[in-house]
Amino acid sequence: MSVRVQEDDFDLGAEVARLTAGKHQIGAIVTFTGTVRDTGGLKSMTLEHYPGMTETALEKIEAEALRRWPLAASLVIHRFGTLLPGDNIVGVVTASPHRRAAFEAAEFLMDYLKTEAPFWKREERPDGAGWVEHNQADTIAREKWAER
Amino acid sequence: MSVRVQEDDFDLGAEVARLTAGKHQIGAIVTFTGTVRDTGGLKSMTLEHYPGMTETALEKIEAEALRRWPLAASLVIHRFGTLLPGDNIVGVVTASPHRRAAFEAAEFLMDYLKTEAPFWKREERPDGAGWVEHNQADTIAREKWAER
Amino acid sequence: MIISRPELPNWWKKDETLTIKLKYFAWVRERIGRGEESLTPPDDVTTIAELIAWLKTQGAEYEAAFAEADTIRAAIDMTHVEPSANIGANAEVAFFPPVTGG
Amino acid sequence: MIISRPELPNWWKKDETLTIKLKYFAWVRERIGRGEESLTPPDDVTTIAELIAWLKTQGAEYEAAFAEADTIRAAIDMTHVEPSANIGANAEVAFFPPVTGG
Repeated sequence: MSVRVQEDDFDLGAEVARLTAGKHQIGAIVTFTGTVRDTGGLKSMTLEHYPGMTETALEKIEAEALRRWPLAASLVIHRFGTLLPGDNIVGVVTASPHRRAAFEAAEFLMDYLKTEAPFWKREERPDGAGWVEHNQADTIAREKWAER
Repeated sequence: MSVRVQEDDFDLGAEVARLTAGKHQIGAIVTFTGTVRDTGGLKSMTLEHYPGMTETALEKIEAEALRRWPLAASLVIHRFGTLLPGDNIVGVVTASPHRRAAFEAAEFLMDYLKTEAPFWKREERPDGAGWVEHNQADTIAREKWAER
Repeated sequence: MIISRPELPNWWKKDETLTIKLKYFAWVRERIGRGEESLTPPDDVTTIAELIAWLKTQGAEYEAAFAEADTIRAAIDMTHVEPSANIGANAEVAFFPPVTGG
Repeated sequence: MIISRPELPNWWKKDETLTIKLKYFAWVRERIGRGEESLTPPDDVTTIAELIAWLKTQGAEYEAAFAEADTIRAAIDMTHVEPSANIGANAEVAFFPPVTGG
């Protein structure tokens, strides 16, 4: 039940160990790690964010996940600053008695984060830098969670 | 792209680091960990399996996941023997350029494993031991992956 | 800018010309040339859409930043809002492209 | 047991009375009292369903193990099969409850 916005790297294995220690009712833990993908000639990627709003947005997204699924633990970590290909960008952990809830909540957190959390990616390439355009597939992915 | 059936514990954080080292095209990594859930008074759980068929079944399930999704890496580890509440039972790792593929493949692996891999759980409680009955929800979960 | 506060008498409202704290991110920030500033729009600017329309008259940098108004998102006090949203008293207004984190 | 091999002449088939390697798991194993054994069923036993029917005549332990035949799963040579599946030559046949791993 926490969110972190940080420049430093993270270790989801250690986070899972910490989150689940002594909790014997859990049963299912899902992690998602998003990394800087080198789509060809990427030198680095810089993540800008909106301090204050970022934390608020992530907390709202996490609260919504907790409202929808029976989670025993959850964690969202998002990095900002300059990252290299292969570096971790975002980490999500969900733990629940039921695997389906853990899977769905983790995917929900990522889909919402991709459309709600105020982060912007700038790609630095040998021939210059440019802002990554919003992927329409992310908006579509988010829409599947709309409550009817 | 490997399966392991073992008595020893595993460390998915270390497995992820090993699987993704130097692979900068990945982008999305999902892990699933299934643990022994104490549903009230559980002393221990013993997992029996069918040596030989277990590996074959897990390899088939993994091959099917690789056929369906563009995975850059995958791993299935399943333990057998006597485990305590909170202990790891099963670990799955999927890595892909796309998060939806990684999520779907991990959930697919778990749903198939739950209905295809020859493991049987025996719960040891203070008042005796009993075999865990197959959960009909697992059969239903598997059916959602049927190709039409 | 006049903030509509029904509970206050009319003589009070007239004095409440407010300064808005503005924040810009990503290419909106780059085009405007700064990350934040404080501005005092005229009294008839009460919504995000009206604020954008007014900003576009304030210089080439704003014109460039808001040229593709459809692709710009806004937040008031750190919450995503539609262009029709009213800007409250002492609001922090942010403009940015669609988000691309995760 | 006769294995149907169309490519072989009839005089050959008659000699091929085979021993099946059987494996039992979980409560099937517990009820039968052993994890594996080799048995030679009569020639007319060619499918899993026929093998179960014959085993049930071989003693109280088999009767108990196969009492709820619907809840028993079978594998031939480590592949899940239906009760109608033919048991091939030198097959390893396994009986077990629905799996509960993961």
